[in-house]
Amino acid sequence: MSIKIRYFASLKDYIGRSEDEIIYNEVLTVTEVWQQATQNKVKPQNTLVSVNMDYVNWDEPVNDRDEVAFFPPVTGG
Amino acid sequence: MSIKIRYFASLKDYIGRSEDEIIYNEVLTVTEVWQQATQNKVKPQNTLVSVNMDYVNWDEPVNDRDEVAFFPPVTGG
Amino acid sequence: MPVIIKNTPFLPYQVLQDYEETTLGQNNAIGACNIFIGTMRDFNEGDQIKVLTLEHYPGMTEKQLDKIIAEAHQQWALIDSLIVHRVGDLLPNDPIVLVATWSSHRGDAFDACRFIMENLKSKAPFWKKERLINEQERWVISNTKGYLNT
Amino acid sequence: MPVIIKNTPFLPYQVLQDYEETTLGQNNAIGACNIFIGTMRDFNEGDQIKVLTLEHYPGMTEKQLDKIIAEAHQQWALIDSLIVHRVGDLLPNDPIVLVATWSSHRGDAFDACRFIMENLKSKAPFWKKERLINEQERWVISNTKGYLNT
Repeated sequence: MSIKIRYFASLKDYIGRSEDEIIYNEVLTVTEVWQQATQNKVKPQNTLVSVNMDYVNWDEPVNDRDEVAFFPPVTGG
Repeated sequence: MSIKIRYFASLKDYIGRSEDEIIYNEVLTVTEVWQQATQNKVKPQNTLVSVNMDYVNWDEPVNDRDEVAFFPPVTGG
Repeated sequence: MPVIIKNTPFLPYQVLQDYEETTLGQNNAIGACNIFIGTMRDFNEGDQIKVLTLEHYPGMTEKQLDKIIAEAHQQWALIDSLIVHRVGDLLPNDPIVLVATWSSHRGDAFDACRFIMENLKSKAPFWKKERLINEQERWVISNTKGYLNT
Repeated sequence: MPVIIKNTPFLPYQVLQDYEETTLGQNNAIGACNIFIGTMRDFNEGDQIKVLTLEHYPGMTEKQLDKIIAEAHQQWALIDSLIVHRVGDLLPNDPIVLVATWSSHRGDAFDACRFIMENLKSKAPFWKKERLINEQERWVISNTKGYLNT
């Protein structure tokens, strides 16, 4: 299972990079993807997550070739 | 006392003219102005009235040189 | 906070651009603008409309609109506002009314623009007469309700 | 119902005029149009802002905006709608966002435009970074509340 991970805005600064990729044998939840990709970094409050560009909850399972993104509350408009 | 009366839109068609003037010795209410100026024509439902370009109630007294206007519900915008 | 009654056609976007360039200027406190444009439809109550004639009460119309604008500026944090309203003979697609509100934050601009339009619709002395394609004429009896869910 | 993300400045009134002329055309069923324009203020949280940088998530931003527009068209009787949003570096007074809704009656245009803006503000993945006059940079933490009285 190959999972692409992206970080945006202040979360990109916090993690220090904009992308990760992790290869894994079992199905992970979004929370586990965060832990693996960031090496258990503390997750900032209010962090949002999407899978394939749709908002999801933190217990959502992630499938092979999914794109997972982590970002702070949006501030557009 | 000289009172100028104006009719607008469908009320102008109903009365058959756009203006009236009545000369009177005592203070009249708006309702009495209607009765005098129109010779007691039936007042169409929902007719609105203004004195000096402000909306008023039908028991409002009318003073010398006031401008009284009668018109149907407004339909602008 | 100008109130303009026009008896000739106007182009809303041109009016807004000119107003912002010449009168509002570069006001960097403005973060939000809400605009309403009402245009003439060619159908009403199942009939095709050829011409719409707008009558008003010169003097009272301006007085009532000034009052509505003043109330809006009291109730919300507005930087400026503008009303333009047509009178006379209009053809389908012609702009009838333009209301614009400028503020720092969107809530004020949205709520004030809506307030001005709803009050204009119920208090400003304008009356519409429709001429149908068979040349029959009729006065519009009343405006439709503005707030959908109240 | 176009959704346009632009990385260069745009002129809202020019965009609207072009869109109405080339795409909407002379649609005589349109009786109401509500427009919201958000522009960059030069002050935020007491500090003067020199440059505002807007980041987004290409693909997800469009997907979320399309979803918001689809919901609006389901909920209200809209004839058309349009969203334009800037990304990249903006200067004070630059337009950030334009939302327009067209309908036969005003209630639909007003409510749908407001709905689109509030949802855009809370769901569309855009992020603002401010550069102050002392060159300090900071991310905007959260958007202000939209509905004032709820």
